[in-house]
Amino acid sequence: MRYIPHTPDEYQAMMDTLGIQSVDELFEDIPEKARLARPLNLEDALNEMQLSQHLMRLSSENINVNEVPSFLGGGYYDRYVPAAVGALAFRGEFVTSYTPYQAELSQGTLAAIFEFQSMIQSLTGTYAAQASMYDGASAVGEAALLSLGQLRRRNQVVALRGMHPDSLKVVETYVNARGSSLLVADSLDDLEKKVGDQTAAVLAQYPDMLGQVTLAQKAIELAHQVGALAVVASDPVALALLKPPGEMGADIVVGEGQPLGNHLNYGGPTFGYFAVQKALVRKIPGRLVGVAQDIEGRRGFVLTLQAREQHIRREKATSNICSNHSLNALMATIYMALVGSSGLREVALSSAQMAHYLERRLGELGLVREPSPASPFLYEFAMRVPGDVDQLNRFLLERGILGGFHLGRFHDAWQGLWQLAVTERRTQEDCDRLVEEVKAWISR
Amino acid sequence: MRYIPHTPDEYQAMMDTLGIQSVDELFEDIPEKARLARPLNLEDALNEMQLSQHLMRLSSENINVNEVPSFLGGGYYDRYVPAAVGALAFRGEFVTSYTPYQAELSQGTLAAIFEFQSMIQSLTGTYAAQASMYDGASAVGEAALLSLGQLRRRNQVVALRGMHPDSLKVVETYVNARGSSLLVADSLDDLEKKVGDQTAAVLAQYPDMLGQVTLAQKAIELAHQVGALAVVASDPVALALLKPPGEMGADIVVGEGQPLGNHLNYGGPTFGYFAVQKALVRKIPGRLVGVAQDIEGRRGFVLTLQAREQHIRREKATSNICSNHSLNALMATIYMALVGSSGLREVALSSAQMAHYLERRLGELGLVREPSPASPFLYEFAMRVPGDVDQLNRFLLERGILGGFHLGRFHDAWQGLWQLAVTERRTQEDCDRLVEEVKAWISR
Amino acid sequence: MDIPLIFEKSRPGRRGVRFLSPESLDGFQIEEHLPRELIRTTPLGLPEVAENDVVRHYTELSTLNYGVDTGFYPLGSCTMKYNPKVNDWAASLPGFADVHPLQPDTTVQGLLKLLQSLEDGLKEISGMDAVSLQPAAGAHGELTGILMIKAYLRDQGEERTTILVPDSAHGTNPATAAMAGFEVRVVPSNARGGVDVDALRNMVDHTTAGLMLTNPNTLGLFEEDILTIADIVHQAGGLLYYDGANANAIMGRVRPGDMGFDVVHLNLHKTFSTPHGGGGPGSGPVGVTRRLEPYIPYPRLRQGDDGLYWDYTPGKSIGKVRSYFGNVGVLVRAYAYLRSHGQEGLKAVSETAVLNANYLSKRLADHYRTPYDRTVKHEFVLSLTGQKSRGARALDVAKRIIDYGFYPPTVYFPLVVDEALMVEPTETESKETLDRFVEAMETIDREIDQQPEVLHEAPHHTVVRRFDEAEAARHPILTWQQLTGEES
Amino acid sequence: MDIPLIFEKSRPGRRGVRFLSPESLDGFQIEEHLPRELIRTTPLGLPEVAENDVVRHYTELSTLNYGVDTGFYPLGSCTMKYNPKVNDWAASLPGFADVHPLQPDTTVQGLLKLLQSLEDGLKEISGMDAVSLQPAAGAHGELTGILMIKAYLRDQGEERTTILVPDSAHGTNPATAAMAGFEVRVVPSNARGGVDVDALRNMVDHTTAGLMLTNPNTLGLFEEDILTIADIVHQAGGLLYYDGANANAIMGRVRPGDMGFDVVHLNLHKTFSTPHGGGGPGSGPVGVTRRLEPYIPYPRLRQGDDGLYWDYTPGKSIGKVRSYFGNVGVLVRAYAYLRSHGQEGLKAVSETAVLNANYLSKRLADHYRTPYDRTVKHEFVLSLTGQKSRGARALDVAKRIIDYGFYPPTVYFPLVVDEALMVEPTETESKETLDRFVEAMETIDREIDQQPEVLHEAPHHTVVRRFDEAEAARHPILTWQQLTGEES
Ligand SMILES: Cc1ncc(COP(=O)(O)O)c(C=O)c1O
Ligand SMILES: Cc1ncc(COP(=O)(O)O)c(C=O)c1O
Repeated sequence: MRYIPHTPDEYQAMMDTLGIQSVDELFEDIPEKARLARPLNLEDALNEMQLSQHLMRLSSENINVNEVPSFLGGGYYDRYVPAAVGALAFRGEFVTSYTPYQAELSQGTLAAIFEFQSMIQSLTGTYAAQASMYDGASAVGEAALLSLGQLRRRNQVVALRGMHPDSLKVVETYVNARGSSLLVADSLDDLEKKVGDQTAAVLAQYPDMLGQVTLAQKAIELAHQVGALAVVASDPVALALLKPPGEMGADIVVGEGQPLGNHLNYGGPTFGYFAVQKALVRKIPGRLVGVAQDIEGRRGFVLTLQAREQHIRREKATSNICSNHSLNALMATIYMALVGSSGLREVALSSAQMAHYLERRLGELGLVREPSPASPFLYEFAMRVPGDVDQLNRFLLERGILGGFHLGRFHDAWQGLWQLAVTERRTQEDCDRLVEEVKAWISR
Repeated sequence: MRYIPHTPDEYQAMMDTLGIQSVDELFEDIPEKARLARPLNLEDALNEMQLSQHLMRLSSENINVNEVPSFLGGGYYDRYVPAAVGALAFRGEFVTSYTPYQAELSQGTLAAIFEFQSMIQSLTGTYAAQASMYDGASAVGEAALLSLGQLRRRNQVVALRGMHPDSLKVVETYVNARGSSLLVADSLDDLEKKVGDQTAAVLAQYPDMLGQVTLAQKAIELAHQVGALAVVASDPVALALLKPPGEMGADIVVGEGQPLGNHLNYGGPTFGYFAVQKALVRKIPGRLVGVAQDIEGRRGFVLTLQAREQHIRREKATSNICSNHSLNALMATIYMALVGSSGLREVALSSAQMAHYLERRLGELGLVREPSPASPFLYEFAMRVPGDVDQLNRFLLERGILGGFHLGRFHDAWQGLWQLAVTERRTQEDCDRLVEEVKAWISR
Repeated sequence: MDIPLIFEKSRPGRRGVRFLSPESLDGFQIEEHLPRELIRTTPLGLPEVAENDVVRHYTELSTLNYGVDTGFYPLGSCTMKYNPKVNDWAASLPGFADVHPLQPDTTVQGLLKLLQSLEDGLKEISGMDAVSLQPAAGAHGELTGILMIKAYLRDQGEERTTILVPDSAHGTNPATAAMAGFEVRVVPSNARGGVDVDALRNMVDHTTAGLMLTNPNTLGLFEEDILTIADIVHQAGGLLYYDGANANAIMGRVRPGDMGFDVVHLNLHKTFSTPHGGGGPGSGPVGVTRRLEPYIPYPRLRQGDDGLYWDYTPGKSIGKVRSYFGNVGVLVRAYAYLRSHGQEGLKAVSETAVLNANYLSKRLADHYRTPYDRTVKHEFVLSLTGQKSRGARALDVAKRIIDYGFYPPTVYFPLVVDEALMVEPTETESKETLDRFVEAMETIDREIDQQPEVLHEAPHHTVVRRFDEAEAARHPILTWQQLTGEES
Repeated sequence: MDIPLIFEKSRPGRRGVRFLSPESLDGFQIEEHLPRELIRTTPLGLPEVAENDVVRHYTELSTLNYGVDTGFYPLGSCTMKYNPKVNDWAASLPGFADVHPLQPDTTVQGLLKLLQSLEDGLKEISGMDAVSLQPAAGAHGELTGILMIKAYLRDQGEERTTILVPDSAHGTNPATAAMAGFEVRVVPSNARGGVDVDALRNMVDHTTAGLMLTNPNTLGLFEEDILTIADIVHQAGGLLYYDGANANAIMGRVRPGDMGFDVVHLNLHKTFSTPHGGGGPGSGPVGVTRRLEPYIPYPRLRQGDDGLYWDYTPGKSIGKVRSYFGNVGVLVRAYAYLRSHGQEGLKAVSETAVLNANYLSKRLADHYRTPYDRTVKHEFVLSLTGQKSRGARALDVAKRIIDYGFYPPTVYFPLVVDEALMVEPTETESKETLDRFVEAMETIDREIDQQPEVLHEAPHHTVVRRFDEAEAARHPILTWQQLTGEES
């Protein structure tokens, strides 16, 4: 069979050692009533060649972002992933290893995680970061749980509406599980009303779904005013230009890490990051790597502060995370090393430049930016479309463009809003083509 | 600049060490008259992201054999290359190393070449093989040169017409260079007439361009009758089913190695192999790897019998080959290890099965196999098409099929002959589609 | 040699991959578009290195790692089987890897078909009626499943508050129950390593929401009383949760659904051979029986007139547990694995995994105590109490195994076995590899008496040796800034 | 540890990648289609191993290798610069890698455009009028070029029989000339390491077909008298051949065409950063001036009405030197390199390569003799006669360098320098790498006096140490069959 090395002789020799005639004997401890008496009803096996042809066909039945310009964003961006990222991260010793339990055989993974923690700490302006979460949404969820665990008498978290709806949904699932609740505030005023002595955390996304960057600072202050923790979720690439949330006073900074050297993968696997101020280090969920000395005095790295984790705390745990998204974090680490501080700034800046160009051109066509044409943004923004956004997107798709996302599909108050993201991969030609087609659609 | 690590400070420090103000000073030994006084006239540099987009576009402007079924062969076949081949062969330590001059740091490459030599020796039924040649055609060329070098009084080599025309051309170029000549025999009878006391080598391809497998044995005998060396060029996959040329008495067995785990690469890089009987080992061109013991008694591998090579023989050399196609040979080695003896047989057998099916179906349409409908073949054959082959191929291409090759483009006597190759990647559906379209074309 | 860090290679002004040149910014100034106080002034702190530096550094780091591609990795509970290269290749195809999660469903039909087939396959293998591919890992699947149980019970008007977990359970099981707001009660094991049925019978009551079970359990033993256990829990009004970490033992032989489980998660990064990547990503799809289906996370994949689409109707769903649809790149690999095997192949996988474990266990039993004298499934636990009394702890033996070229088995888990060494060979290891491992283990056992210090100080031939982990935890240094004292 | 071989992992009946199952052959019997005497009866002799075995074996072998990705590789004459990963990625695109050479030209227009642009770029860089991409390596380019010279002269009615080659030349130069049927005459070097112009003047005559020259030469020195040399050869009726192995020194500064060369080959696997793959594949395009263009190998790429096409008209062409069109996969990488740099980039490459070499040479000169007191270009040669008299040969120093983590420079070449160590740092190495190398070299120099045996027995920390190469050549064992005594 496919990946089984055993020859018939070896099977026989092993059964002889065990004194059995058939492997069936090894399954006799399964109650007869439970045993499966028929073959599993599965599609026939394919050999590798057939499989590869089958998968190439399935793959080609999807439109990919290398074929058509895309203006989709919302936390996942078709940024350029340098070739060296894959060439290195896919080396077998990285890919086929487990969580680095035995430090002596895992220094590659451990050192890379330590680098990752350092880079995230520095980008976010916090004290420390852990090894990775599943994704941005679950990272926000865990941040909410951490807060509720910290402030045990409180049972609410309050989020600003501009947070990614999936993050809100996950927070809701997570906090409801422990009997707490999530309130969503539609504005800073609303937030001010909703926070109080039950608030364990205020959650804000920076920049948010509408591209807004100005709300986070105030949200952090409101959190602290009521004694809650301030949690900020950030696109890490945006932090190349924006004041880091840690410096603004956020207690926890989390986010979706995909924009750092990860392919879109239709949403996963990517990774979430999780960084905290010093006071919360021993509360951080998931793996942490620290520096250690070996018996010969050499510097190396180990999993540390494990007393936080599920395998030690068991029924006292606040997070159950075990496997994380280490390989995706490795890709991000290699990406950040490759592009460096200057490269990451260039990525963000060239995206912003083209985004502002596009926004101006679309404005000339009569599309109006929300929440206000004057609010600052980086490389993602929302515009009100004169007409049916879904229809516009279909029109564009027929012309080979993946248009922006219709935010109304996420939230009713956002009906008619078109979320446009511009990455460094978009050329002026791409933007001009979009503008031309929007114009054609408007005057159809 | 792109891959240069130097910072401005470092440039300065290095210039200070040298006591120069500008790197220009390092180029002052170039005669002023010869210096280039203008910038090179080259296209502007692209950053990696732009480059990757540009190359993806150029790539997509070609039809590749994953998109459409192909019936092209002629020594290069779209065989399935298992994923593990690339995953292993592209590891940086293999890819970025030079010829293994320092054995202590090159055991990976050396051991793999030793394995390659062993596998080729065994497939071909000879005594030994060397590390690789550029391709099959130049391997035949070098075999002709070896023969002329062995039998110094003789100045002709005679080839059977069924050899790949590119191989014939290369042999011609190579032997003409030293004042010898190539004769091409159209049949065994003709060969018998052409060989004589001037013949240093008889060259035969097995299977040949028309798919024939029955001529090689006789060609070998004719060679030996006149005291010449017998050189057989073989598709290595065919040798999974066919009696190996070495066993038939061939003195030198060479061939194009592409079918063993190499992508088509539009013809290169692939590799040539070169195997000989015992008497010729010290005459073999190119690198040879042998077993050696280190000072602690460990078994390892070294480049050996280097006295044969250009860097020792210099003006006395008969071959100038230095770099070879090591990485391609590595891919072949990994491929042969992965598929093993049984897998290689399966590859050849399933190709042959489908080829015979296709041949029968096409025969039913009135196409006639040449040189004779009765001559045995494996998975490549030639048929006479009732009409213009080029037109037929255009017709097929419009319908998304890469039809067979029109042999008339290589050789006038082959006008109207359609060379069809069937690999294990061709399904019955592919063959049926071809048959249907040929039928449609005939009755158009 | 200290283990190197990329930061140490940084030189101010050195550059790796560049993007647009400053000129191409065409005078664009971020200062004109952002309020001054929101503009970053602190350095980003990323290393400044050339591409060559990066390639050499991570190439070197990789060689400091041990993976399945390096050698035998019998890490119990982790199913470190061979990870097929073709599956990695598949996941990197542009139609899978370069697809945005917000693309219209019509533009991703190939992918949706794949996901649908995978759902169907997992349903059949687990014996469940519906599957969600959303959870990102085993623990995530557990949370999803336990929340579905909670939601279901609540809809039945039952506010049940406790989850039962055997003492042999993996840490994520109790942690999950706690995270889901349940009180955890620990069920003791019996002398045969299974759930103590009598104790269980005494523990279930009207507060019992369910029992979480791994079967075969973490001792590698099949719960022979599983049908009774299921009855007890169901009769008490609770549900049965199946932790599928050990499903590599049972494919084609028995299905969680047929054992009486109501919710199942599968670890695709174990049973379905997707690589573990030094800690993840994994994927933990959850299957449920019909009555729990309404609670599955949304969106759900459905067949419409124009093909497959994501149905975002929440209904009674517990909501979302992560963004978008799941770890699609992992799911592609799992699908490739499924299609590479078919029913015969998967059955052979489990049979061979079990044969390998029994063979290895039997061969090691001469020197190491196997605490339960039973047929095991895909893994087994040794209890090194004998070795301990002769002067070598399980950890010492594990570290010494490294010197023989293998990755050590899991140590000190499950907690119910003293000095536990938990060995899972998997089906992709050959007899001669197992024999080599036995030889090493026998030699190590002899070494305990002959030269115990060799074990205490092991490993000897690694790039680093044992670490002072206690000190590392006492004064944690978690970032480069902290290491260099530049911390803010 | 003996270096392992895949054959040692073979077990009869074990299988790796499978293709069609026997049933799917539908009763097809090869015996019915081939004469009995042509059917293979001997075993194929390939190893019988599982995919996991293959992956582990070649993963392990790779770690026994040292590449540019591992570290500093100052192998003189080989230009072991960083090999960009994006270029490898490009070559693997299906539109380049999975294209059959017999496809109609209309189906490969993207590739033909790429090849055309590369030809144009190489023409501009070398100062030639036409380029052939066909030759597979440097030596292959040499043969192609020398045959063109021969054909050209013959067409001029001249049967010239000798080729001049400097004594410092690479072995392929004289070997090429011999292979092309010429007699080789060796031109001595002068005291400054260049061609002895007076000697040359005396050597040229009516038999002189041409002179083969590397410039900068293999000593890393620019031939200051190149214009005079060209004159002498041309006036004698001969042509000038440029071995472009050292072109990394001169891009954007001087062009072979402007120095008077008539034929040029470039080593794309050196100057254009395509990886050397443990010995190849390389690519050795050849450029010629107008008068030699008719002799270029065919087919030639031409612009037609429907796009680019291959023109198979032989005309006066020397014919073919290999099948089809060249090492296209390598050419794609070289094109990517060209487009990544542009003129400024390539100029910076050469400038930095030369700066690095001079810096390193200067810093080493305190301890190692630099036989020519001149500015060098991209590489330089040390003469370890001083070290030899103190008890360590160049080989000993080279082997000791391994212990310091570097690949050794080229040894004992060029032949004109005693105890030569030929060092080529390339432009992709940083100052601190060069400084570390200097430090190691200084330490080694001290070791000669302090503990010479450390050098004689070096390397010490490698997986294997010095081999008995003489014995290996005396009784060559070239295959597994010979090793196991099963040879036929
Ligand atoms: C028995 C068992 N349950 C649960 C888990 C948790 O799975 P994951 O790490 O994918 O979250 C594991 C992983 O080791 C396990 O072995
Ligand atoms: C100066 C010189 N000429 C020619 C060659 C031969 O090139 P290739 O190995 O590509 O055939 C080399 C390669 O080392 C060289 O250094």
